[in-house]
Amino acid sequence: MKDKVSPECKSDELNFFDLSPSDKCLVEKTIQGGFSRRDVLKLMMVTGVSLVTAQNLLFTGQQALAAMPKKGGSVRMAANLHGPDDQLDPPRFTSTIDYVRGRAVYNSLVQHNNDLTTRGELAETIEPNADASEWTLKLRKGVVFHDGTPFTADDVIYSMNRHMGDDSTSVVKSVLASIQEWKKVNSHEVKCVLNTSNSDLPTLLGLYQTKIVKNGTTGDGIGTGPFVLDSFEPGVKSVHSRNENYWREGANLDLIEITAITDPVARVNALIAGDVQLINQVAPSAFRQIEEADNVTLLSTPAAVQLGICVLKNAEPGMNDDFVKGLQYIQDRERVVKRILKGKGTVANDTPISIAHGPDFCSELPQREFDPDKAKFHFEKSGYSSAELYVAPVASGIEEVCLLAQANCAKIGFDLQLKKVPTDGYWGAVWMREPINVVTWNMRPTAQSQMAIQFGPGAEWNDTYWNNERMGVLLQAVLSEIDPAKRHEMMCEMQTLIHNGSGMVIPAFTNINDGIAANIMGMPTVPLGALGALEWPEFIWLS
Amino acid sequence: MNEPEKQNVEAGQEVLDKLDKFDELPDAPPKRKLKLSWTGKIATMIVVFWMVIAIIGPFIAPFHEMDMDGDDSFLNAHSNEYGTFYLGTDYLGRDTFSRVIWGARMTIGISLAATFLAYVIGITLGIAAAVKGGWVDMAVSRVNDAILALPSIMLGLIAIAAFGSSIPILVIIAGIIYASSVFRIARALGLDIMVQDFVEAAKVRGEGLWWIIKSEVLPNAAMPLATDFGLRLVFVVLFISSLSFLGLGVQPPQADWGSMVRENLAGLTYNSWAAVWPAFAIASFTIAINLIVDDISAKSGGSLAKKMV
Amino acid sequence: MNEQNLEKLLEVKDLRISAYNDEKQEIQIVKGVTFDIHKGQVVALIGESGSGKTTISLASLSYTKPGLEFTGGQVLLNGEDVLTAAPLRQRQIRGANVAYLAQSAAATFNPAITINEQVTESAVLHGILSQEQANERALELYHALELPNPDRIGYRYPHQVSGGQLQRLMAAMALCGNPDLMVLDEPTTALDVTTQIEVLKAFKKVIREENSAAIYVTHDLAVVAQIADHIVVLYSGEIMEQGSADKIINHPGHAYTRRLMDAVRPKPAAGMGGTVGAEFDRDVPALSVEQMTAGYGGIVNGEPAIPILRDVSVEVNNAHVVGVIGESGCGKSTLARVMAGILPQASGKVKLEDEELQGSLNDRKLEELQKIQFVFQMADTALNPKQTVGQILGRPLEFYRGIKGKEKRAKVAEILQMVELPPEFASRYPMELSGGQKQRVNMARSLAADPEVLLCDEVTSALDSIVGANVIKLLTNLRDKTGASFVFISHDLSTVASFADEIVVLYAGRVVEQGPTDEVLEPPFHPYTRLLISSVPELRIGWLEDTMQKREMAVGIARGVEITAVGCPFYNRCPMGIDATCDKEHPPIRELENGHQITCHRTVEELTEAERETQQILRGYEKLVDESMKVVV
Amino acid sequence: MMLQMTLRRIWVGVATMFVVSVIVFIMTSILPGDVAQIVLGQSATPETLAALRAELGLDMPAYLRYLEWLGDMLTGDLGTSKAGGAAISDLIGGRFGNTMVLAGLVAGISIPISILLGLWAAMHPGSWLDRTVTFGTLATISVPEFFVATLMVLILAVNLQWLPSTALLRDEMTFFELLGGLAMPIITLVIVVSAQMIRMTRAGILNVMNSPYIEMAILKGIPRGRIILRHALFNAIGPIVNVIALNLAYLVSGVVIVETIFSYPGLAKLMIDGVQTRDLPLVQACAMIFCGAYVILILIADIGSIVSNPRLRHPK
Repeated sequence: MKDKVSPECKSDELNFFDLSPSDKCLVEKTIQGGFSRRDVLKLMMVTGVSLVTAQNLLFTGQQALAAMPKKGGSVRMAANLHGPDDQLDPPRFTSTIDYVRGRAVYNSLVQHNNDLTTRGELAETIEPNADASEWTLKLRKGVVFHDGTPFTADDVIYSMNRHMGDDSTSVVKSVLASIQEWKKVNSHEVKCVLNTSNSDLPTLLGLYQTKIVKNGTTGDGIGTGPFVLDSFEPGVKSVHSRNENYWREGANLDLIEITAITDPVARVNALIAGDVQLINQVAPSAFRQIEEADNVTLLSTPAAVQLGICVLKNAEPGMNDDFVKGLQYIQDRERVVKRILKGKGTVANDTPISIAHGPDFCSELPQREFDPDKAKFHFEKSGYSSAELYVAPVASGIEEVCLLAQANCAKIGFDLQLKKVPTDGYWGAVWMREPINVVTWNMRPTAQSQMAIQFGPGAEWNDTYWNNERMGVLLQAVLSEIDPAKRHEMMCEMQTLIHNGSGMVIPAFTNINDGIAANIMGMPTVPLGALGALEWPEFIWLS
Repeated sequence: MNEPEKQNVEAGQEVLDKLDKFDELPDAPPKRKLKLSWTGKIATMIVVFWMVIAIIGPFIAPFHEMDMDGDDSFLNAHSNEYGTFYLGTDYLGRDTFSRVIWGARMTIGISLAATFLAYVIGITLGIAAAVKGGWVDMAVSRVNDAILALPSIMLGLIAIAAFGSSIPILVIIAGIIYASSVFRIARALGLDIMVQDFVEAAKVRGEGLWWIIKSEVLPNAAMPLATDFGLRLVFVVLFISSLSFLGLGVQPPQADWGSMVRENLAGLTYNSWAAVWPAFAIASFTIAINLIVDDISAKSGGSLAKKMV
Repeated sequence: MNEQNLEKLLEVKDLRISAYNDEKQEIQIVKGVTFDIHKGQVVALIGESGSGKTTISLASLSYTKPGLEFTGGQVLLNGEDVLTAAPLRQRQIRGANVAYLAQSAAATFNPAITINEQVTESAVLHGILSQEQANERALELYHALELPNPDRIGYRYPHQVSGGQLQRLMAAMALCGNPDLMVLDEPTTALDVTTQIEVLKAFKKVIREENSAAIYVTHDLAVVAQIADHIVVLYSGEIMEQGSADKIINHPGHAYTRRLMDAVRPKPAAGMGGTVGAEFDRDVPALSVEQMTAGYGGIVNGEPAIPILRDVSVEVNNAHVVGVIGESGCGKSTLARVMAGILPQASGKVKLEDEELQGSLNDRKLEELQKIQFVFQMADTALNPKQTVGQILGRPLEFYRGIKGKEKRAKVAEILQMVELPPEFASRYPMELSGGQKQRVNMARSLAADPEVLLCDEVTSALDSIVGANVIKLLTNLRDKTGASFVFISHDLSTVASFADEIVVLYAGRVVEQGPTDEVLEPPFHPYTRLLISSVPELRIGWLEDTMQKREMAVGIARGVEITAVGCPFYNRCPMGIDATCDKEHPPIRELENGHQITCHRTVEELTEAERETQQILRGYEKLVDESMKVVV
Repeated sequence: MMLQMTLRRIWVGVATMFVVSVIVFIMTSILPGDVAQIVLGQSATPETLAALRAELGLDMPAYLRYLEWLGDMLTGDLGTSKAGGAAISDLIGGRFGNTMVLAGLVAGISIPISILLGLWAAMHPGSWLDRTVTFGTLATISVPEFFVATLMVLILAVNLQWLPSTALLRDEMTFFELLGGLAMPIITLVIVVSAQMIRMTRAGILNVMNSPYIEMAILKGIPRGRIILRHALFNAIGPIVNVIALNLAYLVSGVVIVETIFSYPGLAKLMIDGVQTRDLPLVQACAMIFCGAYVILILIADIGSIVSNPRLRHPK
């Protein structure tokens, strides 16, 4: 399968292997020499590398140094949310804490790399047919579940089928809708038949929810993963110890404890006080606190996590394009990134695609700037002088974005009222229902899936009800397009359509901001989710 | 009779005259007016100050509560082209000073309104339960117990999730929740006032229930109930702020002291005072109120206790 | 007796005590009082409320009520000025040297602590006695004070014993530590006459035995006459006159003292009853009760769970005053409450003129309510402290007669005149009035309804003698002016006798005797009536002694009242009870001339005879007693 | 007497619990969204919702679900969490212990402190000490508890590193480790609850200080200490125990903020989570526990005031 990331377009994401030998050795030395990572970062900043890159560099560096990881030790991770609905049943995974537990206990068929390419995990190889409408997966042999039963094709078929069928309650049911059926070829080979051609299938098999459970079980915590489940109390914590007969080299840590601290301030304090070693969802207001502390690092991974305001196109006032324009022009994007996200983010152009998507990002599309006069003009043209925006703190920074917009609207005499509602019940009662609401989306591994899920005509979660036939055609076509140039053209056209036509107002992408103890090494940085998309349990070690 | 006795009699005579005019000494000195101790006076000044701020605040505040004009968040006092930030900026670079001033209206407004509501509801039901008794008392008391037994934060959470968190809703919720404790007191008071002779006298006269409540019971229950007012008020302020802890409470960007403390907690680590000022405001206001109440309901027990050796 | 050669225990020299109002103005409460107390002497401070007598007495413990201050003079106890003593020393003086007996024992005993602990605690804490000694001491005091089952009473709690007993226990509390001086503050005022005698007797006995000095604070000269050696007469913080009991009682110099003596009502006797002008006569009684039984708790076929009154029949003729007399707990208040409809009767009838009234006041018609007015016993609690006199008096006018605004104000003034209060009182609050004034307002409220029958429940018993006397005078005038009937309830026979036309004697919920005042107060008496009459203290030194003698022969009345279903309730206290009859059968009603009834097994002849004997023996004793008195002096 | 009133109280308690369950049910049913919606969150689709609702039995009418719950409840079956599928008894079990431990420790420390300070203040009314206590308590009452808590964490855990910033418990903890681990929440809560109890103790005592029998005690030359402890306290105990009871009830059910800040797995937080996930059986279970605790505590308080009051103890 094709490598989607070519070096030139990852210009700002310098890779460890591109370093000169001397730099290499500097990094190695510093890392081994137990310098605090802040020293290293400072050092590199001096050499004019952006902090983002520098950190990235550092992590890739560590991965390169995975040659000499230390065994032993234990870490405690504190997620941002947990509750009685905590799960060990992959199809029902909805929160970071579920994902990380799944990552520790189970394996997927496919695994993501830092650069968003994929590699086989339980599947040794994944081969598409000519039009990528049928895929053959060769499964790893000699893999056993924690209870000793060997892993076979049946487990795969069973696990994957749970995402299909009418009575399936899988969270990703509709994402995997393109899969028609799973066929068992032999004990260690399966076929996946699609109802359309899809060259991105592997990425779908690497979702948090597509973990392989033992045939016939529903998430009792018995998987093939790097850690064995010792104890699990929903809403409290789970403890996992290393799986000694793991099918590959295996985890370095002896023990991991996974819990959550829901109060953001308390979470950061716990990290600095050393009570936990990994936290996700660091609020911008706490960046400085972490950066100033010696024993911890802020791990900020650039990603396409959009802070979006959905204006429904099928209702007042969204039907009116000028209104949407007004709302888009009043976004002070630079300020959002600089002030609200404290620089840990990137300006967005009212499209869901960011530079993190690599070549599919349309850099040609002119950036929409903060322009109160244009906004005023459009608002007046639209005939609206006030509107009500439903806000829930679904992503850190979103509320502040709205506050800033409100303040700026006020300055041009437009009354943007904020209606704050609780997060619980938001997705059911507000999102896609109230005429103006906020949204955030985890980054999808490909630009196509990112746009398909949100802007595909008639798509399940087309959250601005903007249905554009051309969009649908392109989304389908791009999947079978091989030529990079043409493909990029299509991508650009789609982003332009969204940029001009849709009801989405996306002022910025926020980085994924996590805090980790300084002595944690080998931290993966897959930008698909918090803490390297939770790939860490198997790979990190303590220096 | 001899001289001294005569004088005696004369002396006695004027006493007699006095007596014929029913010159009996009152059992108690004439009704005492409200006298405030020095703490009480200071407290009153503080409360008045905040009241004034609450009214004129928005007009004197250098910034609007939603302006993010500070150079950066969690800065200490500085000034820039927009103006001077006397107390520094909050987590969004808004002027803490202005927001404290704006917050006065919100906080004091909501808490007073809610507390009054609580008293209206609590007293009405409490007295009703005490006077009517029987199943009315039973029913109201049980519901009351239920509200007391359930954590107030949860009740608030549910109500807000259900009805949204507009200011009227907040007032109503807080009012209902804290009515339950007022109810307890009002009912107890009602019970022992109802057995007083003067109430019985009214009954013998054939007075209606409503008249008895309004002119016999309520006037006598007023003072004891007032003594509890201060604490209630504090609890309401804290309740609103604890809602803001769960991400509810008043609507942004409106400033209320409790939420301001909450929002800016992170700043404490950069020794930013953005969270301290509103906390101080809450404390000063509520303490002042309580000092006044303590003064009004000064326990004469104190005076007797002072005679202990 | 001559006091000079006795050494002085307490010297009060030019004592001055003041209060300060909000404007920091000084209000003198005690204006330079000087008197001495000698060892073994009982000094009475006599005066009305507001005379400062209690304040002065407390000065001997170097204590003032909160709000008062010593502003001058000295109080020397054994030569030591207690006012200037160090706080700790003052604490020692209190309880150890000077002990205090408060007016209302019920309030001054701590409800949460056993009696014995409270009695002994002071003595033990001051290190005068060990706990064991204290207990013994307490025990002998209980015996000395003739308390019922003295061995066990110490383990009980205050609410478990009667008022009279508490009063005596308080004496024990004071005496336990052998104080040099006792301060008795109105210790018998709140008690029934019969009980009062017991308590007085006990006090006098122990004081004599312990040979301890005492300050006796009261407003009742008759009581003072029995117990005091030396009397100090006070009015509004000043001494009017002082001298030996004999001098003050028998040769009062000061007019105010005479005034006090006039207020002491003569011993109830025939010929005191009022007479009613014929113009008010009507053929039907204004209010009548027939065969009425009442009480508390559930009613089962006319029998309440806790019966208070049993088939009582009373007639209140128009413009007549019916006095209802009896000890506390005999049901006299209940009678009034039934009449008023506050407590519905269990069986029997209540009639206004001749139509029958509903039991509960909720079912009575407004004009019925208006015609029967109830005057509550305690003016303090019966008046809403949050309403002005004007409001209080205005309400019935408006409520019953729809009088409003200007007219109302005028009428209120008029009514105030009627009860002899200045009109400007309309703007005052009850707490700004004296006890007597409150009581007048209390009555005025009922008058405002312009009723036919007034039910007065113990309206004078909480008042000083003079004030009380004035109130009675007022009532008489009102009766003559308005022609309303009165039901006058009191435990004080002499008060009732002084203006009732008819008297009803209640005992344990039954009428034992009733009839015209003159008849009832004249032999033959029902044994209980006899007891009541002889219990009324006389303004005569030595009266207590000979009554004591009478007691001895007339069987102690200390025995508790029992409400019995069968037989005569008075049986267990009756000097002439007939075994196997009085306790078994209900006594018959013996009809005498003009409506006089006695309910007793004894025949009228027997009763008359008994009375004659009593008188003889009594005369004998009076001689003896005179002897004994001479010996004492 | 005592028995009667105890029985009556229990009866009333049961009634209260029933009322609570109804109220909770009604309230939770007016909330927007149901378990299914919450669980599936952003990625819900009509089909998956329908499927999940069917699976959780949310498709039957509300009152039936309530009756079902009531039935199970009465048979001692708390049911299973709609959101997580775990047995509610398991969810609650450990947390109930935690809550009790915390409440117990806090009560053990704060009650003696409060009563002592309250008495001391009452013993010297108007003294500087009295004023400090009154003022201090007011100050602590009137500052939000999350402010107190966070300040504590910053000082004691982050800067001084003396205490752990969170109360993350391990199963194999000794009592003293536990004490250390819980130090922060304990300190915070002690500060929060003591204030009110101190005020009430003081007020309660001073209230009794009006009575004639106190004046009598003074006139008997009883020392200050004994007057307060023997004469006043015994008569003031009723209201005091009442306030203590209410505060304990608060410690059981109302400490969600402290539990959140120190991520201490207790019941209060669980109930809030339950509400936020619309997990009716779970919420009901918690509600029942809280109400039970409340009823029991009030009962104890009443018995306490009876025992302290001879009039009720030995009726005539």
